[in-house]
Amino acid sequence: MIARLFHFRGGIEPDPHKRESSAAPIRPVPLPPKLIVPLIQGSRGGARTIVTVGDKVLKGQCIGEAEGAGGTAIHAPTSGTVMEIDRYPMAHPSGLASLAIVLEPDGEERWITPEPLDPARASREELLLRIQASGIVGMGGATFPSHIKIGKESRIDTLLINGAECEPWITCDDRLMRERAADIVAGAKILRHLNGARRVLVGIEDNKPEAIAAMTAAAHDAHGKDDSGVDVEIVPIPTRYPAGGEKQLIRVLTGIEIPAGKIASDFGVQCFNVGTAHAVCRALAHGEAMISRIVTVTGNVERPGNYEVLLGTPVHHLFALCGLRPGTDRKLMGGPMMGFTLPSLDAPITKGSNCLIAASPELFPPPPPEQPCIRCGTCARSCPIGLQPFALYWAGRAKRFDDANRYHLFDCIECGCCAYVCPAHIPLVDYFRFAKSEIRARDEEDKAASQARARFEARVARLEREKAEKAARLAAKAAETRASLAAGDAALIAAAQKNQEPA
Amino acid sequence: MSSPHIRQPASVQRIMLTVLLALLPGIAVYIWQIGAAILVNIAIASATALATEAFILKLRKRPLAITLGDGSALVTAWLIALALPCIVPWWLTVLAVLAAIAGAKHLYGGIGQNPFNPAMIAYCSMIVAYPAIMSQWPAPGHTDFAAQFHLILGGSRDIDGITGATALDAMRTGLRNHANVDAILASGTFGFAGGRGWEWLAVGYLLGGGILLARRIIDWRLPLGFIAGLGGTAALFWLISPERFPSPLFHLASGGAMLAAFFIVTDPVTAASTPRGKLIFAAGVGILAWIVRSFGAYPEGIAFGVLLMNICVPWIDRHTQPAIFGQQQETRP
Amino acid sequence: MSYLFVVLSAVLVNNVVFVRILGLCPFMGVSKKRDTALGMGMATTFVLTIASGASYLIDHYLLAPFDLAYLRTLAFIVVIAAIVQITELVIHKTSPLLQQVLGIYLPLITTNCAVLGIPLLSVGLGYGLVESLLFGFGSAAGFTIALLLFAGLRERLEGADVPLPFRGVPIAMMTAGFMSIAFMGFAGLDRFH
Amino acid sequence: MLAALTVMTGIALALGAALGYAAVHFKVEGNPIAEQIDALLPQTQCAQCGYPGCKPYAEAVASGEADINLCTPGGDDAARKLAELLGREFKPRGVTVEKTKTVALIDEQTCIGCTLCIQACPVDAIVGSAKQMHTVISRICTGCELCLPPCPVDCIALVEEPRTPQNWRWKYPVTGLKVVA
Repeated sequence: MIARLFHFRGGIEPDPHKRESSAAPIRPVPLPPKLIVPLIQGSRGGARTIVTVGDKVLKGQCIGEAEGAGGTAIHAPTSGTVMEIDRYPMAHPSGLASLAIVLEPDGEERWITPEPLDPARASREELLLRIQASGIVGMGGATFPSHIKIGKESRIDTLLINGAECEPWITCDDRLMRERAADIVAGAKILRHLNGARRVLVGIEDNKPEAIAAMTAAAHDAHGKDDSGVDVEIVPIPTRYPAGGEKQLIRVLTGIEIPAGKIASDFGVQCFNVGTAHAVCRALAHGEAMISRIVTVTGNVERPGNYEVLLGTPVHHLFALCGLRPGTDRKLMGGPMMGFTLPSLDAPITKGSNCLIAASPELFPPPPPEQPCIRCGTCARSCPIGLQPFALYWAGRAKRFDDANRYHLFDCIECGCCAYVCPAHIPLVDYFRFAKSEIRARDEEDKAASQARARFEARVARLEREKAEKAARLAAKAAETRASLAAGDAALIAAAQKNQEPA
Repeated sequence: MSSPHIRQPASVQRIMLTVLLALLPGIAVYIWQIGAAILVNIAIASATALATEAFILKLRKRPLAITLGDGSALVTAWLIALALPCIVPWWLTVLAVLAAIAGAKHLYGGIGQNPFNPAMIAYCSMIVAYPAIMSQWPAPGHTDFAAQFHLILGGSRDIDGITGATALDAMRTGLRNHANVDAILASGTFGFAGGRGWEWLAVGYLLGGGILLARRIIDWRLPLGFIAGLGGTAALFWLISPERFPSPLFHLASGGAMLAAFFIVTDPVTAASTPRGKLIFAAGVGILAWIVRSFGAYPEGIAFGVLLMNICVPWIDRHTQPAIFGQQQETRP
Repeated sequence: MSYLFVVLSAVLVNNVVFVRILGLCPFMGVSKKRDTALGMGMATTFVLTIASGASYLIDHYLLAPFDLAYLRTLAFIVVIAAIVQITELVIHKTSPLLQQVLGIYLPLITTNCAVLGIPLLSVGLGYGLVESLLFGFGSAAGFTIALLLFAGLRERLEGADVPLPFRGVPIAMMTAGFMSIAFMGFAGLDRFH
Repeated sequence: MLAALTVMTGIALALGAALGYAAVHFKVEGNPIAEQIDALLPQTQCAQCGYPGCKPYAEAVASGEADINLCTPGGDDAARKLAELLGREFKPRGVTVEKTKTVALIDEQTCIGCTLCIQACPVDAIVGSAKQMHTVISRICTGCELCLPPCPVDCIALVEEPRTPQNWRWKYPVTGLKVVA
């Protein structure tokens, strides 16, 4: 048993709004007319396409190989024909386009022959390769490639499975745990097998009693089924946003605080989302690559709920399915705390998309006008990192980026707690995002400048060297000529003297 | 629009309204013990503050409703009225509020951006400019409204008996003349702790401060730091030489100590903002207030203490940044 | 004790900037950033301490014996200007570190009227050599403290929505004025014994 | 009068001698300030300042030979930074830097492989050899435009760097305060 739970600083308790979507079971989605599968779906690199336009592909067939060690493979979500490979708008706050493979489903859903891999028999390398080849990334939203995390060669003491789901409105992990607890537990066991942790803890916020019950039962069923002797332990944790943030969950369950820029593995902890554990189980035990995920569709819609969505399904297809109610003024991807407004409804669902919310002014009132900051410190009390958001705000506002760095801007996880509580209604997170991208751009510029400086100096040095060499060559040649001339002169003089003698 | 898409119902207006409400017990005691003239002063100060703020906002073409409605100008106005003697002529109150709202607040861009506490700028500029008027308070027990109102209208100030020195002033003058603390305290202007009537005023402010603390409008570190700074320094010297230095209780119950502890050093805009910084800031105000009270040329030192510490705030904040997530514990084996 | 009072009085009660209103040019000019303020403060402290001592020696051993008090200002200007120049050259050569810290501020100090004002005041107050040195040092320390605190405030003001006509130097002057009012709180402290 | 003259002359002579001595004995070589100036320049090596690169310009500024506002890519921003560093009066350049970065792009159909642009490039960002098609390594290109004039067939153009989700930036939040009611 886990001895005690720890607290993290700050945090907020917003209205959960989970009921709307958590009541109905996970439903399938009819095939959309076309699927747009982006090439980049992991945070450490994308895929290189291995199909060409016109190719027929089977469901689950690899259509993009992982590019480099950190790349993430992509697979055909259904059987059909590759229509085009072109730039499409992405589910990203910028709405910018990037490369995607467009697939026209043939409606037959013909699977590629699955090749399950028994974790007990396969070697570690084989398992890691399979996880990468199956395109598995963190499904909590960060899309960090799982094979890199689990492949870390550090001694792992604790494996955490994140079922906290702290953001309001989102219930996809909740439903997944209720309905597919056995697969999650099996996935957790595979992950434990890979990192050799001594204990496995599943943190679930205590506002999800059904999920806790289902997971406890599944963990109980799995008891003694393998020879590891490590059981999966289900730990209810207090409901407090952002308890589901990786670092916050690690803090709550183990008491360890992972500083910014450090990774949990170095502290003997690894944390995976329940969706990721589920995907690992499907990939190894069933040989199914990651081609779908559970997405919560909620907010101002007729039929809110959770859907099993093929990756690449355009967002408008899902909203059409759920029935948008009138009065919807924008659509959010992700939760209300950290999600973003979708610039285009043509954007596809990707591996990290967990929730779609139709927002109306009634459900999500527009923010009241921004007032000046009075440094009341409410934001500092709510910050789970213990930052001073108002200090960062003043620094960002004054464009004093050195100060922003000093006040640990890059430790900010953009959880939104500060903006949520701010009595002056300042969009604090917007200022932080602005400052962060500005600092990043500046660093890039500095790097480019020093590179240019080095290249310029190298060039000047080279040109000078060449000039010097040329001069040396010329000098040598001149000396030679002079020498030969001198020799010639001597001969001439000698000849002249000879000629003089008879006279 | 970007995240977060939900917000807690909270507003600056609500904070300011709570502060005004918390001042009411103090004002009630003021009326009872010192004089109802304070109401006239509050009215003058409030009207001037709102008019000045409206005029400046109009001049800068800024939306009137949000800023004027946030109540911050009223808080400043009330604090000025409570800090000045209630029998100052009306024009002095107007000048003080102008200095605060136009000078200390809006020159820096309005609420939230001023480095100096506006009410204290008002108080200090007035005490520097009009030291004589600023040290005349109603004599203890003389709460006659008509007489006080006459003075506010600008009546002759030479009438003996109506005006008098405060307890702090009396103590200072006494000590300068090498009198003993106990002998000074026996002279009549004093009550059981501070100036007669003033101790009750302190209790009134304390009550209001309790409300603010309970509603989490103010951080407990600020009043605590101030009380510790002022009381602690006073206690130290009082223990060394009780004849030459009055007791910490006297210091805390006299003058504006309690008003400052809960309503002035707690101004979030101009106080230090880190947890440790708040303690240092408030304690600094207390210590400086004691120094100025004991050795300086002015009878009340809190206002100068506040301004001096305001100057130090950027420096304090910079050097008292709290440890953030992951900084407290080092790597685990 | 009286030495301590000389220093304290120079630092706080008669702060060179806020009470004597001397040295405003560098006070406004070099207070935009904290680190430059620190550099300027240190350079001023260095020069002012030396200048006070040197001025005392010149006054006491050259001007006074020949009854040339009316040449004081002239002589002090010459001496201080030369001291600054020599100091700069010496530092440049001998201490790269100090040069890094003080380097670009040293030439600016020649135009700091506090450097002339403090030795003149010190002679007027009838200070001896040690007192002159302490008075120079204390005044410069007061200058440094004022500069540092002011730089902090100005950095904070950068984010403020100051009305357009008041941006930059005007609001800085206002701020200096308010700081001056705050420092008036120390009035009377130096007369208390 | 005589005493005054003697004393002042004495002081002046003594100090003059001291200064002269110091000037001779404490002379230092090298100019670390040029390095600091160079660090503030954008390193496009575009030579628009009239010097053959950023470093030479930095040296010229340090020696007082060049003005501080000659850098076109750096614009007013760079001039202001230089003014701050050197304690000089800021002189507007009259150019505000447009923030979108541009890079050279060779139209590979038109390129005749003359290598003139390769010789012009200050950062060796163009590859190719005689009679072969050339190309720009856009990662290294500084957008200095020095390759444009030598090209005999005008096949080089400056294009904006494409915006991708990777290099996209968040905008400065628009505050509600500035809105006039």
